[in-house]
Parts: sequence; structure tokens; C-alpha cells
Amino acid sequence: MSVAPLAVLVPVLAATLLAATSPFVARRRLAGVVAVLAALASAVLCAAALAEAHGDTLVVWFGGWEPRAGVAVGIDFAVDPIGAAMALFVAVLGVAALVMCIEVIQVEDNLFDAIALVFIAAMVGYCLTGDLFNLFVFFELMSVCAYVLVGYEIRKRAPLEGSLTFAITNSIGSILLLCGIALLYGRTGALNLAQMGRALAEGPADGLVVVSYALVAGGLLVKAAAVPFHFWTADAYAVAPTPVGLLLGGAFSELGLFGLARVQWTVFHDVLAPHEAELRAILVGLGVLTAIVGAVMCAAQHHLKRMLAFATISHVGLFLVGIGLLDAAGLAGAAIWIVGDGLVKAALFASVGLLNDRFATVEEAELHGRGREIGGIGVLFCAGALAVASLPPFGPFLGKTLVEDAALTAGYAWVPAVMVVVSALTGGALLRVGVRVFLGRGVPAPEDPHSARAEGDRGGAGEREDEASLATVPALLWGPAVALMAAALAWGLVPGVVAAAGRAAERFVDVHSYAGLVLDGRPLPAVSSTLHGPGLTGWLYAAASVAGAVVVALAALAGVRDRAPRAGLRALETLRGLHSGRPGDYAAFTAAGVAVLGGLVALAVG
Amino acid sequence: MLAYLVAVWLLLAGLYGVITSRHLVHLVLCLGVMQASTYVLLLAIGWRDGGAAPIYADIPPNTPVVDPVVQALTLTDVVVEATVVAVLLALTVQAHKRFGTSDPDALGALRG
Amino acid sequence: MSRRTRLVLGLGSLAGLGALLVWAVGGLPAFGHPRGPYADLAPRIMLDERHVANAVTGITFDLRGFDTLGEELILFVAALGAAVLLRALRTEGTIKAAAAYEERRGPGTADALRALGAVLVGPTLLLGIYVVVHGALTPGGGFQGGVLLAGALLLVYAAGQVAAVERVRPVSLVEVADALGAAAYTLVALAGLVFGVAVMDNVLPYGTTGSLLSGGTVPVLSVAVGVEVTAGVTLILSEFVDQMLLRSRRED
Amino acid sequence: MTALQTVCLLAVAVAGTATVLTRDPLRQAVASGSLGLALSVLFLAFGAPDVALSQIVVAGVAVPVMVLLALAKIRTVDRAAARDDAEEQ
Repeated sequence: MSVAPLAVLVPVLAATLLAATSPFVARRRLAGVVAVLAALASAVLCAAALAEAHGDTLVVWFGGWEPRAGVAVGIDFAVDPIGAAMALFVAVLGVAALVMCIEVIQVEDNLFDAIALVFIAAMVGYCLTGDLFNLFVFFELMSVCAYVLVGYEIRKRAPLEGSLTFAITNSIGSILLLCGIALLYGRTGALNLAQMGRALAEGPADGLVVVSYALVAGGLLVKAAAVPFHFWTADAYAVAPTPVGLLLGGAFSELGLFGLARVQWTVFHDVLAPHEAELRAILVGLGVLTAIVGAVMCAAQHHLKRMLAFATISHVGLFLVGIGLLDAAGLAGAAIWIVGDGLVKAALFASVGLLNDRFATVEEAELHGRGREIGGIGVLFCAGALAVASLPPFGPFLGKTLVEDAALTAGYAWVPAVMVVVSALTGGALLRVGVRVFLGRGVPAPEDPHSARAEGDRGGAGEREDEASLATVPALLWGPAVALMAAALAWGLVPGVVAAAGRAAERFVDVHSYAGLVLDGRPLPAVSSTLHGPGLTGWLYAAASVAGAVVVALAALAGVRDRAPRAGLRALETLRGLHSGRPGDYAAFTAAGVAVLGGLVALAVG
Repeated sequence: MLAYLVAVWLLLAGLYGVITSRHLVHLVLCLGVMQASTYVLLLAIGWRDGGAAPIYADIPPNTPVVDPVVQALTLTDVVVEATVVAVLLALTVQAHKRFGTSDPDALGALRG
Repeated sequence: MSRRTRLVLGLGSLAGLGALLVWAVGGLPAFGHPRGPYADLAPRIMLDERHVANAVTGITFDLRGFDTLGEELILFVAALGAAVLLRALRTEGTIKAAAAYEERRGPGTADALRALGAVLVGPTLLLGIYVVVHGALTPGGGFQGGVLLAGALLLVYAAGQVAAVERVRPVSLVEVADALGAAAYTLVALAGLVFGVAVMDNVLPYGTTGSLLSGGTVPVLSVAVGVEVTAGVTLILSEFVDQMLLRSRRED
Repeated sequence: MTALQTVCLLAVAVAGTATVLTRDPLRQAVASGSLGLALSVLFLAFGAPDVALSQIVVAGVAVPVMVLLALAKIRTVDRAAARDDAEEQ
């Protein structure tokens, strides 16, 4: 008997309790505390499940429905180290977000906290489940929670629009995913991931396999925000209340990739094994494209939250490269990087939330130099920007070096160079903002015609309406920011984390042992990993990224934009113009993405 | 085979509607058409020639029945559609109230 | 992107997607011959081991009961969400506006509607309750019955008896019922852990196939879902009705 | 495949296409309702009375009510806006 299901059920129960008492409890600070405690309990339970698994995989069958002669009849949680660690990571971010909610969300009822708790529970369940349809249910649950949470600030125009495009594009994504699941069920007669993989391997890699792969991957990549499925992301993340943005940017997108990795190995690994090299090329290419588009768009923004959203997209591309290398080393690197980057990104979101809380704007130009009075946050922000550019010894550095090594081993020698450029661009853009806002140096940011329209509607109202306490920075805001940044630093310094991640990844990719354990109850063999920490090349690449980030920041501060070639600016405008905020455009791109992905996989399979 | 093709058709038609829609309520109902494609696909996959409905109330215990698993999945799917429609329509009503238009192409306050 | 470009891109992609999908469904088993073994095992298990006649209800509330928990939570969140999203429009004059709306309507039609509503409410309520509790035996269950019950409450609305509805459906009560339905499902799931061996374990006696209480926790969960769905759907629909009754004026 | 299934499938395809192609929201709501009805008969023909029942309560009660109320709300806002404009002139 495992504690893993409790990590989902406890926050759910707390959420229903909050909702049930909502009409009677006027003060919502107490509700906020209850929500934090419930999220904390979920985090502790996730940690307990991780400890309980102890490097192995732990299988829990709901209702005690064990498989009958190798046929799964119920739903299982298959708690492997990577899944449990992701769940723990999500729950920890959830605690930080809910702490900020106590300060930021000024509503009279408890419903916000209740929905946020269900959101966290859904993400935890999504990480732990071993059943494809159950994965879909949690996927849908977290989406619905996210639509509501993003649109919560309904009185303003932008959140409403962000929530609409978010809901429309993601609904298309989940319908595509469900079609893929239906096709797979038709072929295999199973919903359990392990059993699906086993049954699929008995048949040919034909049209059904190719198309269901494209549909499932496409549906998950909508969530992960890979190009060309990414358009909704910036619209939604930029307008969500800060604590929600923190959860979305830190974990939500990354969960799309986690789901892809899970399905990639458990379901499709065996049947597509002969075509692995081609598949690798497709995924790495998609990742690189995403990373570059995200980085360029990030550097072009002047709306801080939107900038962080594009930084998220860009880094999702880099994680996709790590996972797309289709080996344990790349996966381990991506896992470490996702956690490290998620913590840094969350700290940055929290800092931006603090600026918004204080100055009621997140426009770079309007904030110019005003951050000087809260210099401590400035140090934090700039450290975060450099950590995004993989400054050692923060967590992202560790993950990035591992992915680089894996790419070199796989024969993708050009990938680390791209990664340096991308990290330098995103990190440099953020550093530029840090210097402008907190030091007031450099050429002020230009008025951005793209965000001007949102401006008029905002009416200068921040998330908080009382301006009583400008003298102090609320501890409930800077506390989580500092704690998250400290955690990101600690993550890069934990002894043995590389070896543990290596073993966990070996476990994750060993699908035959996984299926044997889940379906037949065969004990797992021992795994070992030869993964080691960063070597000389890793340090050199990191030095290049950080130096590049500084150069990018300095160039921007010196006003390089005015001297840029006209053709480059026009190309940039075209790219920005594609992010039109219109759901019809986004739906067309989603259809195109799935069609192209399917076509490419079809070519790969031959 | 006809059933599968109808499912494919519904998916494509619904997606076409979403791409070209000029009214948010129209767009939401087109999403409903896409969702209907998944119902048809799932239930068609579960159909057994000559099978009875999987309810052993008035049939002998060893009658061949159609696949009940896809039906349970479709039930969940129907609920999901209803909820998504509810949330999207709530947003649509708000959007119209705020901006005075229901044209999805009028969205894009924050873009680029 | 211009509408023309979008149309070209969209049609091209749809053509590609259509070709892929047709290729894919060609790989499915021939129509009418579903692939086992799940499809064959599940109804046998429900009948033999749980005494549940309706295999679909059995799968929904027992074998794959954990999915249904997620599904209920989706509805729970959507109901809260619709309420939250729509209430932002509500102003203080709600009740007054609703009353004014009532006055404006012709008395004749309202009377006819009221009569029709009053006639239909009773049967709909009964049918809804029947469908909820007989889920393990006949088609239906908590979800279908719940929507019917919500429909019955809506009929009261349709009859224009706003005042009566304010008594029948105080919004806070509906919210509480919505939350309690979801809580009850979660608690039954947890009871499996406390009294049985696993979360979602079926801890009650299974009864005789065909009787109302057969299937252990299946009817209990069905009723929990019924409560949740009734409240959730009522909450959503009544928020929409309130929207319509609100005197619309342009804010800002 | 039974004859009933074939008929229902064709009806579903036609109603689905009509739902997409009808651009007037109110008429589209009617088309969407007939799609829901055709689907529920199809589900009965597929031996799925449970799904047919939920489809009919969703497509016959919940969704049309929400759509009609949303449209009614949109129309009253439009009318009020038109009235305001008239008053301004």
C-alpha cells in the first residue's frame, strides 16, 4: 500500500472543503493558509512516495484491481523516480504559488484557492499515473483549472482574451490527443501504458501507429508549447495572476513534455525502435526550432510577463532536444534542467509579481529605474537572468551540461552551439531588463506598439488596489521568490543528484522491465548509470552562454536596436505578426503542425 | 468503415469551422462537432456485430456484448465537452459584454 | 495573418490531416470486431465479482472509478469557474432588475409557462432520481440523472417562478451541494484505503445482481455523482439565467 | 453494420456539416441540437444506451440552454448598445 494516491486526494479533499465553506467564511486569509497547508501535505506525500519507491518503480492499483493474467483491468499509479520527482516539484511550486496568493489575490471567497488546489492535485496525478486514459483525464482537469485561473482577473480585457485563446487551442489539443488514444485502443484493446506498448510491438509500424503518434504527440505538444503549437502560451501566461503564471511557466508546459516522454517510451518505444534515428532527428529539429523562435520573441518583448512566457517556450524547446535525443543521458539532463529552470523561472515570475504589486505595471519602459528602491529584488532578478543563461552552480547549468554531453554522444555536435546562443539570448534579454529596471542604466526601452493596446484597458490598476504599504515589500511576496532562487542554487549543488537522475532515467527508459513489473509483477533488475557531472566542455559552454548573455544585454542597453539592419527588423515584425492573438490563426497552425508532424513521422517510418 | 470515415469527417469539418469562425458561439459549437468525432470513433471501435448492449438485466449471461469500456470512456468525454462548453460560453458572454463583439478575430489585445 | 492566408493554410493542413486520418483508420480492426481482451474481461468481472448488471456503470464507478473522480472534479471546477467568470458582471441591482424583467413580460404567457412548468417538474424530478439510483441495473447513473434533476430545477425557472427558485435554489446551497458531492466521492475513495486494501477499493457488500443495492460502493458513488452533477449543472445554468435576467447596460 | 447505423451515421455527418456551415448562431444552435439528437440515436444503434442517455441530456438540455441564454445575453447587450447610440445622437 502506497501513499502516492493520497498526494492527489488530500488536496482535492481540502479543495472541496474550501468550496463547501466558501459561502459562510468571509475572511479568505484563513482559507489561504488552509490551501498552503494542503499543498504542503501533498508535497510531503510526494516526497514520501519518492522515498518509498527508493529508486525503483512502485505500482498501486486503484480498487485493488491487479492485472488478470497480464491484462490490466484497472487503473494504476506507476510511481517511478522521475515521475515522483516531477510530482514533488509541482507540489513545491504549488506551495510557493499559494503562499503568494494569500497576499496577491484579494477576493472575498475561497473559490480561487479551491481551484488552485485541484490544479495542483491534477498535475500531481498526471505525473504519477500509469494509464493513458487516466493521463488524459488529469490533462483535461488541469487544463480546465488553468482556463479558469487565467481568466480570474476577468475585469480586465487581456486575461479574458488570454483565457479564451488558451481554452480554444487547448481544447483542440485534447481532442487530438483523445483521437490518438481511441486509435491506440482500437489497435491494442488496452489503456494501460505498459500493455499498450507490449501489444503495439506485436503489430507493424503502419499508418495507425504513425498517425496516433502524431496525434498524441501533437496534443501533448500543444500543452508543452512547442512551435507551431505555442501561440496561445504567451497570451495566457502573460495575463494570468502572478502566482498562476508561476505555476504555468514553471511546471505546466514542462508537464506536456513529461507526458510526451512517458508515452514515447512506454507506448511507442518498441514499435518505432527501428526508426529511432529518424525520430530523433524530428524531435531534436522541433526542439531547436522552438528554442530559437522562443528566444528571438523573448528578446523582442518589453512586457515582462510576456517575456518570461517566451523564455519558457524557448527553454521548452531545449528540454525537448534533451528528451528527443531518446536516450537515458539526455532524459536525465532534461529532468534536472526542467527542475532547475522551473525554480529559477518561478523566482523570476515572483519578482515580476512583486514589481506589479508595487508599481501596477509590468512594462519595461514604465518601470525604468523605478526598481532602485528595492535593490535586493534586483540582485535576485539579475541572478535569475544569469541562471537562465546557465551560470554555474545554479541548477540549470547542471542540466544543460548533461544534455550537451548527450547531444555530442548522439552525434549532434552542432546542438550545444545552438543551446549557447539560445541561453545567451533569453538570459541576456532578462539581464537587460534587470539593469534597466533596477539600476536605471542604459537606453530606456522603446514604447512597444504591440502592447500599447492592452495598456489602455488596464487603467493603471495592479493586482492589488490598496497602496498602503509601499514602504515595505510584503514578506509573502519576497519570501517565496528568495526561497525559490535558493532552491535553484541548492539544486545545482546537491551531491549525487547527477548519479540519481542517471539511474532514474535508466529506470524510465527500461520499458521491458517496466511492463514486466506492471503487468506480471516481475521484480525490477538493478540499474546503474555511468553519468557524471560537468566536464571541461560543460564549463566552457557555460562560460560562453554567460558571456553571450552579458554581451546581448550590453548591446541592447547601448541601443543596438536602432542600428539593426532594416531587413532583420522586418523579419522580426513578420514573426511577431504571426502571434496575432486570434484563435482562428492558432487553430490553423495547430492543424498544420499535426499534419506536418504526421507527414514527417510517416516519411521516417517509410 | 463508414463509421470511421464519418468520425474523420466530423473532426475535419469541426476544425474547419473553428479556423474560419466569425462568431465565438459558432466557434464553441464547432468545437462540439470535433468532440462528437471522438464519440463516434470510440463507439465505432467498440461495436461488435450482433452484440447486445452490455447490460445483463434481461439477456443471458453469456451473450456477446459490445465493448463497455469505450462507452465508459465516451461518458467521460461527454462530460468534458459539456464543461468546456460552459466555461467557453461564460468567457464569450464576458468578452461580448466587455468588447461589444463576438468576433474571434477581434481578439488580440496583447500580441506580437 | 490575413483571412485568405489563414484559409489556404487551414485547408492545406486539413487535407493533409484528413489523408493521415484515413490512412490511420484503415489500420483499425474490421468494423464490428473489437479487439480484446479488456472488452471481454471487464463485463465478466463486473457481473461475477461485483454483481453489477450494467457493465458500463460498473466500469465507470468501480474498475475505472478513479477516472470518474477526475471527471467529477472537471465538472466541479467548471461549475465554480462559470460562477466566478459570470459573477464578475453582477451588479447590486440584480434582484431589482430580475423583478423588473418579470413585470415586463406579459401575464398570459407567463401563466401558461408556469402551468406547464409545474406539471413537468414533478415527473422530471422523479425520473431524475430513478435514473440516479438505478445506475447499476439499467442505463443511466449519477451523471444522466443529475442533469435531468438540474433540468427539473431549470423548469421551475422556465416557468418564471423566480421567487420560488430563490427559495428552492439559494445559490450558496447549490455551491455547497456541488462541493459536498465531490467531497463524498473522494471520501468513498479514501474509505477503500481505511477499510480495504487500496484507494477506491469496493468496501461494501456486493448484494444480489439485479437488486437496488448491488455492486457495493457503485450505487453510493453514483448517488454522490448525482448530487454533484445536479448541483454543478444547476449552478452553471442558473448563472447563465441570471445573466439574461440582469438588466443589460453598458458598463464603463 | 446495420441499416439503422448507416442511416444514423449519414444523418450525423449531415447534421455536423450543417452545424459548421450555418453561420447564424441561432440557426446553428438548432443544427447543433439535431446533431445531438442524431448522435444519441446512433449511440442506441451502437448498443450504448448509457451514452445515448447522457448525450440526450447534455445535447438536449444543458448545451442548448446555455447557448440560447448566452445568445440572448449577447443580443440584449447589442440592443442596449444600439439604444445608447441612438440616445447619443
